[in-house]
Amino acid sequence: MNGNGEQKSLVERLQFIDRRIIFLFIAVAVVLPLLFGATLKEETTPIVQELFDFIEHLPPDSRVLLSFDYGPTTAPEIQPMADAIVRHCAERDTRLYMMAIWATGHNLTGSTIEETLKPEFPGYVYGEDYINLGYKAGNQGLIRLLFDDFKRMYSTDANGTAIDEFPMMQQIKNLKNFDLIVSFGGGFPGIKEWVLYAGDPGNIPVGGGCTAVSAPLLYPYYPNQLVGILGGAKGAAEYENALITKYPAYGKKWMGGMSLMMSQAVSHVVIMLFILFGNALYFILRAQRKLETGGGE
Amino acid sequence: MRYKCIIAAAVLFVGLILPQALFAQEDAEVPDSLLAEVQLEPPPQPVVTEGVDRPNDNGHKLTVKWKYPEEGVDLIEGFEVYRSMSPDGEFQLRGQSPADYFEYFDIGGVDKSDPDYMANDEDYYYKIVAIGKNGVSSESEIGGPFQTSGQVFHTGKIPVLIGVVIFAFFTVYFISSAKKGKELYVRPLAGIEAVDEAVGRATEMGKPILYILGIGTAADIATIASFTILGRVAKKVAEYQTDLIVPCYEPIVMSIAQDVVRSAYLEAGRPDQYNDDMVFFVTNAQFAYVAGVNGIMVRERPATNFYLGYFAAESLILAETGNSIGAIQIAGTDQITQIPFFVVACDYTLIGEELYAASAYLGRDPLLLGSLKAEDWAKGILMVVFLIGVLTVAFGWDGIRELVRVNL
Amino acid sequence: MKRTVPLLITFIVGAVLILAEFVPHEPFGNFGEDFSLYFDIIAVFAFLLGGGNLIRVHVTKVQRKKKDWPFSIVTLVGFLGMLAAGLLKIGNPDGIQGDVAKLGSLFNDLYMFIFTPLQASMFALLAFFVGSASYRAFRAKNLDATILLVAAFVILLGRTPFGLWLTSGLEGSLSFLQIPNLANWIMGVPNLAGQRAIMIGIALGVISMSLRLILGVERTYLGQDNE
Amino acid sequence: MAARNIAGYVVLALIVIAFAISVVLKGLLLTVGAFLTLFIFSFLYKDNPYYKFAEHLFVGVSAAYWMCMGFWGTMVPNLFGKLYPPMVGGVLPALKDNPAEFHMVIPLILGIMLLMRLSSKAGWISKWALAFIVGTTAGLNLVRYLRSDFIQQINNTALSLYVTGATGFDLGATVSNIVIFIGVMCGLIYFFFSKEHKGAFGVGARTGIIVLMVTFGASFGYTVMARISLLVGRMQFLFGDWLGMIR
Repeated sequence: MNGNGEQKSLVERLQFIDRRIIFLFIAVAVVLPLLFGATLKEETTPIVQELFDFIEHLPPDSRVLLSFDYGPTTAPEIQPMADAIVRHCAERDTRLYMMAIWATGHNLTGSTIEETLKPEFPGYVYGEDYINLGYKAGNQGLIRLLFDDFKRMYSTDANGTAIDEFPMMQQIKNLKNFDLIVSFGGGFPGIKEWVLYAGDPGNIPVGGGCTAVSAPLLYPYYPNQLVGILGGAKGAAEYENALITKYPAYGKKWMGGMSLMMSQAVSHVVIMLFILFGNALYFILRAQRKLETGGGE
Repeated sequence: MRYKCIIAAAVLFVGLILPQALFAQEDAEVPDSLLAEVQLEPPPQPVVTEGVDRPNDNGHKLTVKWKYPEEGVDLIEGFEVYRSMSPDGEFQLRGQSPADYFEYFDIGGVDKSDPDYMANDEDYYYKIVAIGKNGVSSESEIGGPFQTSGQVFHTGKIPVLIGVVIFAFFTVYFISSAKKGKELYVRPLAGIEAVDEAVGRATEMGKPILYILGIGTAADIATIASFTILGRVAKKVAEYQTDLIVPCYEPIVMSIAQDVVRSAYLEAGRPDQYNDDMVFFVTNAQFAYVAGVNGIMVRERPATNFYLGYFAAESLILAETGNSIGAIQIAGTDQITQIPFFVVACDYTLIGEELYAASAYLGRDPLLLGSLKAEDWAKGILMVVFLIGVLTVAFGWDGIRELVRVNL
Repeated sequence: MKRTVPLLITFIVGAVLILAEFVPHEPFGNFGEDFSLYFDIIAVFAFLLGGGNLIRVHVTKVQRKKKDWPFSIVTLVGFLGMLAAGLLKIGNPDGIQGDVAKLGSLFNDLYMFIFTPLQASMFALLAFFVGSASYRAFRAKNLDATILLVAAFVILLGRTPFGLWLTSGLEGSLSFLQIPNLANWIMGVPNLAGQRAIMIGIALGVISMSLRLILGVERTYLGQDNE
Repeated sequence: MAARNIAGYVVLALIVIAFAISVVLKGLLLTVGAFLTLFIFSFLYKDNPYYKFAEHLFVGVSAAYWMCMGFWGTMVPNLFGKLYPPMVGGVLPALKDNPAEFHMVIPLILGIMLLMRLSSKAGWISKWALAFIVGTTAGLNLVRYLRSDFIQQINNTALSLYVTGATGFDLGATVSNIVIFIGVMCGLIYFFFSKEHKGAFGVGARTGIIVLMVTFGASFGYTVMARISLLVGRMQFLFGDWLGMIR
């Protein structure tokens, strides 16, 4: 094959283009929008808008349980959702109860508080307006236990302070005391388990944000069992769009989902152009071969 | 800097002053509620009606139900449920129920050591307390005795049992008819027929063969199916005297794979050629395993890569790296999400069920082929049921769904 | 005997578990969970085999000065260091009683500083490989390949704003042909049908394979022992 | 060869210097993460010593990680803690007073049997443990798959092929349901092993392949987005957290 390299036409050689060139294009397509801070607006679809509207209509001091059920590998997709929903809840003055049924979720809860909630909402007071309950093991079994008795599992917050010392915990007996549960993360355990073991039996509204890959598995639960779902970067960007529409001040802010969408769009286009390019070469080559063989067949 | 000071001051203010203000309010409220208790009427009494054992379980759970007058619902916050083992014993709080919900599912502990333990076939008594919004509550009469028990047969799983019986019957029937020497046709599978060719190619090129069992454990049937194929491949490899590399993700899988490969070399009459270095453990972390296998691929440059078993996101990393070194690649997995990546990046892909059939194909063992026939019959029956289902639904009868409903 | 006893064990264990599925009464109802727990524990015993194998492979490489042997030292240092940090709970704020992965322990630090970035980076390689795989494989060489290509292309297009932009002219009764709608339809209908067919096939394969194992027809996993 | 060696040392020196500068400016944590990320990405160009380093480190650390998690998470609480609770009192005081569960001696025996394979004489006994594992796998999976992926699908596929909505006949939903039904049927026909794909049966199998191809293409295209997101995450780490070039 390599021996008759000189006889190959340019088209033939391009067909087997060095894949490192493709790698380079993809890297550039991802990085450039990030460096320039380019963002892409996404029209909000109903499945996202309904969760937004639900939170928008929560009265102040409503109790929202946020469960951080994801890890560092999926954080690029899911963190923007967590940020957007935390912002929205804080705008509505709801109380935020943050927990995790994934061990890896604990660190991400902390960084959401440190990087989004605290700097942007300095008025939010720990223990009164928001609390970090930390991670507990037990997967869906934990949800089942929380459903009956919240404080049996969470006798302290993440820092080890007794739970009853926090004013915002005093009205919490079990999961039914929450006005909304939002789970971030579509793996196991995740949104599905929250629906099956908390939302359904207790008639508690559940919403969720998950990776693009797991979203199709959750769509069947909408709208009966899930208020709304944010699927992948697109879902995050749609929620951010809804947020900006309602609270225009966020228009000036850097939004994770929208920035992700720009990189997404550019790299999708790059991949599609390569596919088109490859097929064009293929057809040119086929036409050439037909000419060479006389095209008589 | 000044800005930060202002924020700090604000936080201090909110953190120190606000809670005091709140507590002060609460203090002020106490006398109010005390006053109320003296003057206000208690809400109506609930009446315990029944305690039902949940069917199809191992016991230790009971649903207690009660009646409550409609006009009382608005007056109360909710109910509290208490339980005791004797009518005049000490009653323990079991949980709460909302004001408009007149039953409580009491989940007891299964272990005797559990403080929550609820024994089967013993008497339990319940008391329901309606908590009034005004802080006054009223107790029901004691209800009971109620018992909970474990069942011997799970009636909700009858369709599954029927399925098991039918399938087992087909399998045994076709295996025994295969034993009697009945010829069975099986259609060719490209991925299987390529195995010999792929091993031969590696021999010609003087390069090794890489066999990946995936990132499953011995708890995945896909991994076990892969062992059978590994046995066949290893036997061919031993006959052709080619090198075989089997990096493993899990120690138990490694142990079984060592046995399988050793036996294959024995069968091929070359036990001396086998050594335990062919089958080794890499690591039990998905992407570390991929990093290691990628390294092996680019350094050992195998002529043929097999990816058979359970695969997750790493499928495409492996298949693309394998492609870049020009190896022939044969893949197969039962992970629906990963099949597309193998189809795109490998030369041959065994799709789902074909992976399981492959072991029968390679063995050409009539017994195994008999079980393929049984699978086909099951498929045929399922298709007929689908057809009946669609037709009956079209005529407005939904019964077929009811017939196959599994109630867990 | 050496051959029959394992086959008998597989048969009894498999049959009892199938039976237990239909008998909620104790102790059968818990067999599934119990046996899974046993499995987990045996797997931890097996880690001794795995760890021993890993050490043996790399020590041999170093001893015999095989190709790339210095890197085997890296593996050994990483392995033994992490093992010591975890088993002895070095630097754990709660001492030996603390959770092994407690924040602030050396074990957790190594996990966060080394394991996590390496894992995320390996995972991210996929973004490059989806690109190279689609360039190479999505060629309209024959009918099957063309269908594969078109389905993938429509979905890709549907995930960018260009999909809507290209086909926004199709309105009213033709709006189902707009790329985003078409993409959703492909995901929800033919894709679903294909997945379901594969899923049913896999279920049959698993059932049949399980039966063959329980009945002792499939026995490669035991190897032979007339050695 | 010598020139290549020199070039190699120059690269190494540059990396060491860059590493040192980065540690001073950004701290050890970020620096280690960033360099390991770059080492892994360097594999895309070609295999090289830096990738080898990262790979070998990753293998060693991760293998020990899972062993420690298995020891502290499974072995101690679930085996020792259940077999003889006072033994783990020192590390898990909460379990100390639990009653012993004697059936846990089964996995202990099986585990020891498995380790017997290290002995050349009694190695055969390890197969008893493996047989137990395979039996468990077979027994658990058989019923589970039969229930959820086989019988349950009858329910999901018994769709109405003539759908009427609020406004009368719903063409879109009807077509969709017909496509699902035919797609599933033809897909199943493709998976028949003991019948030749000829005649009408062959047409069904061919249609099945087409449905499968749509499935594969669509799933592939759909996943691209998630994969790009992962890369964006890494790039945000490199260019944002580490180099400070974003925002």
